[in-house]
Amino acid sequence: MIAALELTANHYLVLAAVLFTIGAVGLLIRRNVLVMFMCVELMLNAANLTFVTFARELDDVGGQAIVFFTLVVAAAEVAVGLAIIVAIFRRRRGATADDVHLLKG
Amino acid sequence: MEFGIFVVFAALALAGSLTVVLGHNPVHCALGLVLALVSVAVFFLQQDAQLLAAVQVIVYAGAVVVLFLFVIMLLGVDREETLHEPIRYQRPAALALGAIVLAEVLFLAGRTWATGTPSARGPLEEDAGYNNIETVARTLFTDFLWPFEITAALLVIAVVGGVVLARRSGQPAELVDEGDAATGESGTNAGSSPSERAPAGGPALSRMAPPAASERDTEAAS
Amino acid sequence: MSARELLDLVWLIPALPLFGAVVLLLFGKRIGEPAAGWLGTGLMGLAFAWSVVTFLALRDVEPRAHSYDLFTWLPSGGFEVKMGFLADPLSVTFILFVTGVGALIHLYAIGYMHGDARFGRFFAYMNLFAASMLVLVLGNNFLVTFLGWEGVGLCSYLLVSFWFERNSAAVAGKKAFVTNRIGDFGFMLAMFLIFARLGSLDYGVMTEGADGLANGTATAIALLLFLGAVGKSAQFPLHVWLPDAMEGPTPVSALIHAATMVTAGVFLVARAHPFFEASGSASEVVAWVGAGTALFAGTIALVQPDIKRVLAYSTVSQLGYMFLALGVGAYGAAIFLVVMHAFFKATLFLGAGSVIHGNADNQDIRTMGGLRRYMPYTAAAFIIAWLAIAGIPPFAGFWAKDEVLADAFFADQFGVWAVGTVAAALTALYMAREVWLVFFGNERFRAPAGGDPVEEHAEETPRDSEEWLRGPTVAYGEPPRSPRLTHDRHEVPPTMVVPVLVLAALSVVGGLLNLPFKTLEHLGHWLEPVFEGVPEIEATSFLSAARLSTLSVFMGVLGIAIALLLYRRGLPDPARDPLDERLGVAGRVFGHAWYVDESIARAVAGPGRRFADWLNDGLDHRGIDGAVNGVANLVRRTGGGLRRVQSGLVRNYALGVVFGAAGLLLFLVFRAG
Amino acid sequence: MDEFPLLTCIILTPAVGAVLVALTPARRPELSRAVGYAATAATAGFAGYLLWHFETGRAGYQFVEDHRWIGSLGVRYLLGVDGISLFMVALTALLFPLGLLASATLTERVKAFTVWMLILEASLLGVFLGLDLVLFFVFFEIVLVPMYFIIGGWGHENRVYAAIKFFLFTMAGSAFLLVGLLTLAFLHARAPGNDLTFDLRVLMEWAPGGLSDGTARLLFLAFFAAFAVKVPLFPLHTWLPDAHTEAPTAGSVILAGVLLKMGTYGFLRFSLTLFPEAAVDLAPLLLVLATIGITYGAIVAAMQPDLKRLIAYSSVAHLGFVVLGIFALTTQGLEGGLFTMISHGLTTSALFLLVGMLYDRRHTRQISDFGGLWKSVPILGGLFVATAFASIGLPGFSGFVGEFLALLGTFLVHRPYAIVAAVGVILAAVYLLWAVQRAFTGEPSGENATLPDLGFRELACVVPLLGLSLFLGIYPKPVIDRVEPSVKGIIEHVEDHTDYEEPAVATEGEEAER
Repeated sequence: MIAALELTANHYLVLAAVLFTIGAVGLLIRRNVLVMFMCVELMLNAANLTFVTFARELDDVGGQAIVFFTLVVAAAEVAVGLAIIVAIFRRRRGATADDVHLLKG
Repeated sequence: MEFGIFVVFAALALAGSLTVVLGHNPVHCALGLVLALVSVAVFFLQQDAQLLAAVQVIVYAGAVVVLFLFVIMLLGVDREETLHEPIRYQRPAALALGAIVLAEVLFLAGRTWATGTPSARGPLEEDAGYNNIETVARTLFTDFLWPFEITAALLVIAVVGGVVLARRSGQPAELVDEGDAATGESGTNAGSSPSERAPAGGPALSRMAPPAASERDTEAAS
Repeated sequence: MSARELLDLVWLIPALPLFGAVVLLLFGKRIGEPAAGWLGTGLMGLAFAWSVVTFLALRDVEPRAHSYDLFTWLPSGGFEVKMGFLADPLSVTFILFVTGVGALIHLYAIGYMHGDARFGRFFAYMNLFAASMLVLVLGNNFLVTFLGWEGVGLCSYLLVSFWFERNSAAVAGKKAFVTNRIGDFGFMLAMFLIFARLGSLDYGVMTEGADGLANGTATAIALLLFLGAVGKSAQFPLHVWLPDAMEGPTPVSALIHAATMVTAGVFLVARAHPFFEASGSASEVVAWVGAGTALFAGTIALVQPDIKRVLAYSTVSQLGYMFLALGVGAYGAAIFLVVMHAFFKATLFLGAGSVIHGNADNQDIRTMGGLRRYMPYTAAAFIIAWLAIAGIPPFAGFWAKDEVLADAFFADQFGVWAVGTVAAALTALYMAREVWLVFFGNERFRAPAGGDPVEEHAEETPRDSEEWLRGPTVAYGEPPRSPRLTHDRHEVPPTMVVPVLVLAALSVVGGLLNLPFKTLEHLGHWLEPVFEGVPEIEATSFLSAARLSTLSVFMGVLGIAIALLLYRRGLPDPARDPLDERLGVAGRVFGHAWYVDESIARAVAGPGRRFADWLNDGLDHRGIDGAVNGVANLVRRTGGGLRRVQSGLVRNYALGVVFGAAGLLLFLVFRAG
Repeated sequence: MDEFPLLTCIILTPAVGAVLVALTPARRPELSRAVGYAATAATAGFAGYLLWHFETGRAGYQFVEDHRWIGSLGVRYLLGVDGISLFMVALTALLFPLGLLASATLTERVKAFTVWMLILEASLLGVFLGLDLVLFFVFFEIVLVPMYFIIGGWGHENRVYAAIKFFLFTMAGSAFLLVGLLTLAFLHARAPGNDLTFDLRVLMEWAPGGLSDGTARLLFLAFFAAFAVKVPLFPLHTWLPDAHTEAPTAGSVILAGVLLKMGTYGFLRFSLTLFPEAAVDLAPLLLVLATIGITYGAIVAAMQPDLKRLIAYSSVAHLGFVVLGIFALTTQGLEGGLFTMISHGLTTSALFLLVGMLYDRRHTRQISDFGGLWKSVPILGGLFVATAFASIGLPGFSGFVGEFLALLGTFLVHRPYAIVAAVGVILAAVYLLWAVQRAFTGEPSGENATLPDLGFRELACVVPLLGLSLFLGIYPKPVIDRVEPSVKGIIEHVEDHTDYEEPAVATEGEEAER
């Protein structure tokens, strides 16, 4: 009966959506900058999953190529993000996202 | 069988992501992230995206998460954190919005509003001797050549950025304690820096605009 | 030079004084004291001479009207106005007496204005006035008349406030101009209506087209013109400016506020008689306003202490008579009264001027008396003019006023005739009062009994001394002002006495112009062609005419008798005027000119000013400006509010982003849904 | 037309002058002043030449210059002059030399002042000569900049507020104008067979037929917004008193003499020709605003403590007559309006010059501080009283001719408005003579007694203006003859495109019941 259930693209899409939402909520809830970063990664992954699912669904290799590019972007982002975090931490002990609000209007 | 794998790894992915979001200790979060990434890689495999699965595991799970752990250890923030939330409306709003977005996406997913027309990139499934890596590579270096080169430049920039930021600046950057020494944990906002007066327009115009009242930051509690 | 060519040069008449005005205005100071005066008088004399030539030329020209256009003034689409002059019996009559009396008054003014700092400028304004009056009278269309009309208004402003150091004179000048301006408002609207209906402002077009007009339009035009006339000729309710205009030098009062300018209103109504004939009801209004003003002004003049104020109200009253005549259709009689009035009123004013001049600038008749012994010639002229105005035969006033009342009676306007007759009695009464208080009775200007003698003083009060600045005019209710004692009163120099005597002589012989007998009505025949459309008013019989004459003479004698009874020995106590006491409350009402002027002043000062203040401060400053600044503040405040959105907290921004995403998806949901 | 680009010369001379003055060393103000005089004099010379060679009888545009400017947008460098703009150019060319002459007493930053004045002159001439909507709009906006700096730089105490207010008011108005003219042009371009152009002549022919009533009315209101602020019409006038009071003498002279006419010129040149139907329908609105302006302006003027503010409000009243005349849509009305524009330029500029001279002597503008000036400074007093009477509209001066024709024109078509507006004639006398009485009559006391009278330079500024006003009051024929063909052109244009008929003037005798 488990096998009886047909594995369709929707399953993947639903899962990707859930993952994306968890990432988004995590980003909003957590105050630790690093964890927020991880949540962003999670959201990116959800997007990649969707791309791949549609790549197979629509029989178009372009989807996978795009995933490739998001990977690159994610990597670059993490590199620069963590560098910034290190710079901030060097200035102030244990800063959370709320402490960093010098750019106030 | 196919479906069994999907269910198992879906559960693992969800568990991983939840630990990322709810983990007290950042290290646990990092590990949760690894779990999630790997399960996604499995899904890639299930959907004939072997190259991506490999890249995912190597780049993402391997490099990115390791970098995270490295930074966590470097900064010594691997302590337990209380999930206290200073901004009153932040958490409920986040949950509500998350639910709404999820509901909307699922509702929309039900509608086949996507155009649905096969793009002209070229078929994924060719004949029997189909090789995913070869197909992806061919599209990458033909249709997507130009973006490919740009991402190369992007990576270079990222590296340079990382180096510049992390470099110790000329004079020793003393630890500047803005306002009171209360650590982030105490939750009260760091002493708000006095917002400087609205910059007076040129002297000739100064008496024109009625003097911009230097507004105290209304939120600052202390 | 044929008569027609002579008449083409009619524009010379206003040009001469205009030239004088320009020369004196620019070089007045340099020309110096007497010379400027003689230049002004000379030019007026020349103008008079040329008027006589025009008169003679016009006599042997058939038909008796000659229009000459100098140039096109306002060529605007269908509206075409030329700067043209018309010499016809009406305008020639007016230019004759305007230039004649004007020249005499200029001569008089040389003596009167002796020693004034702005001597030259005075004659410049006088000449400019004469030029404007001549343009007014000679214009061949309403707009040229209006040019002259406003010109005399301007000169009246300049001359009344000539001694502008004195604030009361400045206010009086402004008041005169503004009140005239209200009249001009009516005149302008009349011109618009005339153009809208007749297509042109020319008098020629008017005479033919007037009867074609609908009665309503003709009445509207007539009444609007009459509004202009009321403003200029100081009829009720726009008479308030004339008594105050006495602030000006006496020659000004004589020329402008007695002889010429105030008769401009009469001229206008006479000139526009076709409209009045076409409307009928408008003439009723004119007659009743005239009669009413005559009575109204007569009552006020009874109790005025100031020698010039009495004459001012007397002028308003006499003008009322002229409008009465115009109202009943007796245009000839009205013009005859205008000319006669010019003679005897100018004499009275110049006489009063001599009295003031020789009496150390004191104008309070309650502190004069017995001056005939010191100023015999002035007294003689004054008495002659008094008898004329009182309507005692054979003086000019009798013939003119009698004819007006007779025409009113025979035109079956009995109500108006009755009011006129009563007013005649009042005229005789207040004029007799003035003459008796000034020239006869006890000499009240001597040192008051028992008081210390007032010390010796210079001939006249110095021009800018504090006492002079207070102004000589004595209002009703003021305590009597005793003049500074000088050596005995003296007669005024010949240049002042001669014009007064000449005018007095004219007041005597003037009547010959238009005796009420068929063959002797020279002025009536002379004006015939101008008013040919007007029905002739015939006396029912010689006997009834004689009975009316005796009645009007009786009224005159009655007035004089009452005055004699009250003032035979002058005033025992200057502060108590027997007539005023007998009149009691009525005396006070008359004294304050029925409170007309005061109530207008209070209305303008009170609610008028508050409304203007509200408009300026309330609506303009706070209202509109407030709104403008309000918008500025609104923008600043909203800016301030929005600024707080940038809270600096990264997670707020994240929330915003997700919120945006949710909204976007929501939109897609609806669109897809 | 003949090949000599006269109009471009007229516009360029002051501009070149401005550049030259900019080059003069700041240390030597008299040099920059001299160059300033030379430039304005040259412009006046060209304007005189234009006046001389302007063919009186012709209705169309003369001395037209037509070159491509921005090809892609169909914007052309199109200049032309006709009866309406001729005397505005002449007035501008006359007032600027006098304005500079009057500001000879100015000491600080003479060079900058002269530069701004010359730029102002160039842009003003551009406004009156430009026939391409975009060109007109460009000049219309450029005028704001120099005027802003003149008021803001050399004004009196509260100058910055006044300058900002002036700038924002006009800018807000012209924003609508820009939208309006762009919509018009694009609607025209969209119509089949038309290409994108801003040429007034082309749009003038197309617009009345091509636009639906609703759009025409909206566009009319858009144009109205910009011009109404400039006129200024009743509710939008509060910038004028501030701008006038705070501007330096020369600034006030130009502001009153020419800038206010840009609004009414705009109505005549654009609103009536492009949207005749809307103009006829909305005429009552304009007439009501004009009448309010006349009476309201006069009453409020009486209440002003400051002499310059009083004259500013009197300008609101006078311009009310202009708008009244224009929207009466009769020959007399338009000619009266145009004539009042010219005469107001002369008389009010003279008044401002005199008040400026008073300010140079007494350093105050409050009427209460003056007294007995007619005795202490007879020439200045005499001239002020004469100019006051010219401004009141005494026949014999040009003011009367303008106001009389405007009122007459309005009376023929809209009688009640003319009657109420005619009351303005009385109110004008009230507030001006009251001011004269408070300031000039009475005994001069304290500082008022010992004031120097007018020098030759000052006389040279005022006497020509007053003389011209007197001449035009007596003999206005030359001006009216040159204006009439263009005015008739506009009225025929309005009559062709609407069912409005100018009431035929009653021929003699017969009752012309309309």
